[in-house]
Amino acid sequence: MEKFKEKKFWQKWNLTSTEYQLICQALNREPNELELGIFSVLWSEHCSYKNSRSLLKRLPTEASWVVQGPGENAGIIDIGEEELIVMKIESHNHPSAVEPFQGAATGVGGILRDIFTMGARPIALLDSLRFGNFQENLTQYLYSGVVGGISFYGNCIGVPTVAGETVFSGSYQGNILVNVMAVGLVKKGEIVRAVAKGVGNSVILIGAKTGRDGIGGAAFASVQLSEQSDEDRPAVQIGDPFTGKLLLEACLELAQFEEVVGLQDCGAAGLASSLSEMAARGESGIEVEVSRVPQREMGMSPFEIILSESQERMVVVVEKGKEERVLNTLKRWDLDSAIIGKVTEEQSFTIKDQGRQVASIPLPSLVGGAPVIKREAKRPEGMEKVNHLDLKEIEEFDDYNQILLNLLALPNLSSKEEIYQQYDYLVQTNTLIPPGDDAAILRIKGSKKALALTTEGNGRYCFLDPRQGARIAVAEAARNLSCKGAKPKAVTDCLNFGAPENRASYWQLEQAIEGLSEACRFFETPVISGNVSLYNEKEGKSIDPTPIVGMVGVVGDYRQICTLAFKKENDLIFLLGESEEELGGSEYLEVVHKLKCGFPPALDFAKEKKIQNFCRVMIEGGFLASAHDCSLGGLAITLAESCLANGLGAEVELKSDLRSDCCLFGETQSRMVISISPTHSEKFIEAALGEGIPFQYIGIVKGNRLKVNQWINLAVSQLEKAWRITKTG
Amino acid sequence: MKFGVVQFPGSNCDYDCYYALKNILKAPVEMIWHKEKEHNLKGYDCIVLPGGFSYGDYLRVGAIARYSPIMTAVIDFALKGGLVLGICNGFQVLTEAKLLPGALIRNECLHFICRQQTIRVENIDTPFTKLYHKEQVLKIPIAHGEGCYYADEETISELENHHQVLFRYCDARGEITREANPNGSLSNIAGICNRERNIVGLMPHPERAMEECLASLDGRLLFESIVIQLK
Amino acid sequence: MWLVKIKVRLKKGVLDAQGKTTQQALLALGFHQVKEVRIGKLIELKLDGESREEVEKEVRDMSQKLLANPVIEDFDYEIEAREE
Amino acid sequence: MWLVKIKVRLKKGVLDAQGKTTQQALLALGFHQVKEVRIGKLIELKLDGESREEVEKEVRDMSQKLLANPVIEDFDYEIEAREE
Ligand SMILES: Nc1ncnc2c1ncn2[C@@H]1O[C@H](COP(=O)(O)OP(=O)(O)O)[C@@H](O)[C@H]1O
Ligand SMILES: [Mg+2]
Repeated sequence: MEKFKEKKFWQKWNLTSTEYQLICQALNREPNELELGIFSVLWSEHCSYKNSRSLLKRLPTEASWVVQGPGENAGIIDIGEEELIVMKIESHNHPSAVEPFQGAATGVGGILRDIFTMGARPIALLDSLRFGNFQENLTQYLYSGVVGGISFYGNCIGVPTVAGETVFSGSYQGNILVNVMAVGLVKKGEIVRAVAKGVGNSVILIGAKTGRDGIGGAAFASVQLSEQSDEDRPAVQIGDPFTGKLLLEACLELAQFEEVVGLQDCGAAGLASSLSEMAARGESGIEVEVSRVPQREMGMSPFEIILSESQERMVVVVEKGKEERVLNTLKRWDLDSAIIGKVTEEQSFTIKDQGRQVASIPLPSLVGGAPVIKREAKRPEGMEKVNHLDLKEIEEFDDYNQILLNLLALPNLSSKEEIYQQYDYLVQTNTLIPPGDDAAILRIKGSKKALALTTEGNGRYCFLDPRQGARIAVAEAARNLSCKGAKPKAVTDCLNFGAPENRASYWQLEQAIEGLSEACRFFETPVISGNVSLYNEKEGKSIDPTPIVGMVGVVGDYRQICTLAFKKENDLIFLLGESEEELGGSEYLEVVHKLKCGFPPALDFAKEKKIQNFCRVMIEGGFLASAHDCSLGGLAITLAESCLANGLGAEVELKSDLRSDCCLFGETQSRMVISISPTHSEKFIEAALGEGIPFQYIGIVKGNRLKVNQWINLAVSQLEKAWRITKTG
Repeated sequence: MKFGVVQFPGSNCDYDCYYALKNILKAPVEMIWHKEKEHNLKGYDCIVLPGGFSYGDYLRVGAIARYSPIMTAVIDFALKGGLVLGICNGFQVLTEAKLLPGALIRNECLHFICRQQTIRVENIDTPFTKLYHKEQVLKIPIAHGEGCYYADEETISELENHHQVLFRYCDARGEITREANPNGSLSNIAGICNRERNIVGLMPHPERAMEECLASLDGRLLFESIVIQLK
Repeated sequence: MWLVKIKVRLKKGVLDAQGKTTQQALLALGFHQVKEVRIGKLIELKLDGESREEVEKEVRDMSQKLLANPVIEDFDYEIEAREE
Repeated sequence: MWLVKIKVRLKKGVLDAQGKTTQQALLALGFHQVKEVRIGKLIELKLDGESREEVEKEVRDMSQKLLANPVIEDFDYEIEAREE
């Protein structure tokens, strides 16, 4: 044992000497290699949240409709009529950088297991993706791989991928983001918990056989990528969506069995984390016999078996003596299974190899015992300069036709059809609003209700002001839902940041969490689950801080929803909200003027909420023909998108004292473009005036050209040609 | 009259078909488990092989499902004249089982495509298409990675001669064009039947086009045709 | 123990979209000498058997039944005896 | 003209879900002698080249760059000269 100490063996496992000492204290001796490996993965940032835990406490997590907040595999809300919604988002950034196809595929598999482990049937996937410079060959390779991997897994397992985001920006060069969110449905009273309890109860491992895949993967996700990462390649896991599908169906059957005490997926850190976390939740212990674990390869060591991240495996705890029905069900689904251990009274994680004890770790220290690290936050140097923007120095133009066409052809603003066509977004036959709109809407069969789902996040805003950027992400997610007719209900967040040791990154993390907290409180959308991904850097350079907000909303009657497409000639077009002279952080400023500076747009929570509520009420009343959130690219892009969806033109006249570029491309918050049939307009105006909603009549749906003042006059077919440009070379 | 929907391991449109038949058409329907070797399909009038990824689409789409235990009974049922409908993966299984000619290979663009698709009804002289009218243009979604229909020249001309091509990919106006072909299928073939006209396979998903709220009702008449035939 | 390599290829005349795309990608990468690319499957089996004849019969049989689809594919195979 | 056969296989230890499922299917069909199935790719190229050495260098290069995924796959190849 001394040899570990001498060689600072713990460093290889990303543990500090303080942590090593704590481990020795907990064990009352030095750990052996297996024990050290287990501590290493469970105390990694990925599993323990040691760097972020203290900050995450600030997030609001409660509301009367929250059934399960953070702490289980996924969060749960109650939407009435005995229906519960389960949701969670997770990152698979580092594995996807090394092997984009398998990295993204196993990301999908992993997040789906988090949902069905609770007894819920997965009904939707969303993917929030960030890639580097679009022109780079590497980006093209990563992009096709990631989209292919999501398509491969999601389609095969039969869960529709209904929404997401794809952003290309130099900031993610070398460190892409692959965040996947999953949503499930379960009846009240049918939730399964991920616990191990009841002394003597059997611990059964089910699903795929265990191989040498991805050993140390959790620890790997918690270190920066370096040139050396290419050497770490065996840490890649392979996804098998077919086995995933069998596992899903089998688990949903098991969830109905009285004798099933707990169910837990094997995710990061494999059996080490799933067994110890289950036992810790149940305030029990677990004893496992590794030789009973079904193995794919010969001669695996206990270390490899316990830390393997082989995919498509779950652990189920079953009442002693009642294993048969469970084992028969698994056989029916052609899944391997084996009783590998039992629940013990003593709260320790004991591992045996053919009867010989090879590890014994007190659980309270292993799970939740990682020392909380309080980091120092410091605003990055040079923010004054970054935030400086003097519009007087920015050239205005007379003609914006070419600029609009150029913007529409940008990978960040062009049609994402090429991506979502690769996803089966219709399977399960619930998709009322498919990808391509502000949010996806899914009906719930057997009920009048529908769900609205979206993900949002703007790294550039967060780079300029992480707190404001995070606030906007929440507001915008809520606006996406509201303008489809849904009431925002809850959030799951994925925090993608640089290394916490870097004080500037830590400051960004702290600020963003503050912003999320404020906004989620205000919009009454508690954070019910989430994920933290730190160390998103390449060669010491951190990505733009990117908190991703996944949000779910509820529609009372699935027939009262609204899409973004203009519907009919002569419908009247209104702008809800008011435009300000804001260009800071806009796509336009970065692309046309090559400036990534200024402050992100202002945001008035109260005004935002009022406009959202009004829009929702108007949709519920059946007044609106279309509604579209005004966001990236500004009003011009918003109008173009509403035209493109049905091939209808619009004649728009903006009366404003603002600069032309601000009118067209500024990204002022709290705005929506709506269209209304002339027969409804009077009622609408009356209501808006009555509620004190800022609005402006800006034009009508007409012909096949988009005209905006004297600035823009283009055929919709021209817009379409630019917008439908393909992203793969 | 009773429908049976076969569940292979990896089927994922089984419940969608079941729901469409039971809740929308209000037709009697039951699920049939793939392992039922002894099943003789007595009491069933129409067997549906649903979409999905049976056996993960591993080795070759439909190839392994074709040998699943229930298929002995399905083949027997089909050869005795029972109505069999294969949708998407189900179509692939039917070609592998040689109940329908040809094969479905990888989409020409190499990736999976999910989208609303227009198809043209080519023949209404089958129990599955009798309620459509000839050359009717339908909007029915597709969702597949391997839907490119292939058969040798002789087989194709036999299909044409015997009016076995039931649906072709077309544009919104009903023109059969290269651009309207999503996957490279020969002669834009989207669906066919056997010579006896009791076995049909198609790549588009009619069960996804059965309700107002799902953007199209055009799939309904296919199932309603079967119901009327069986009444 | 026998080691069998079964090569499954798309028949001539059947569109090999993957081969075509791969060829284009190779050309784009500067491999201009490439005149044709065909992509098939390589199925490697380990199996027991008394004699080469018996193994060959089995391999033929399983290829015809399952491993290749004669409508679109051809196959051939190599059989090697392996110590063990 | 050269004819090159590149065999791309999953690395040892990498899960071969396709092979495993195919093996089970073969067993179910009564081919009980089958002990293991691995499924890989067979890429056949025709290409120009002055010498075997040159061709070999190119083939290696394109396999590493495009045809095989070094993270999870290995490759080997055979090169044959062809009259034409
Ligand atoms: N940013 C966050 N906001 C809220 N909850 C979080 C966040 N990150 C993680 N959590 C919660 O912490 C718990 C542990 O997360 P994680 O380790 O990612 O779950 P799992 O083990 O299922 O992968 C989960 O309940 C998760 O929802
Ligand atoms: Mg989990």
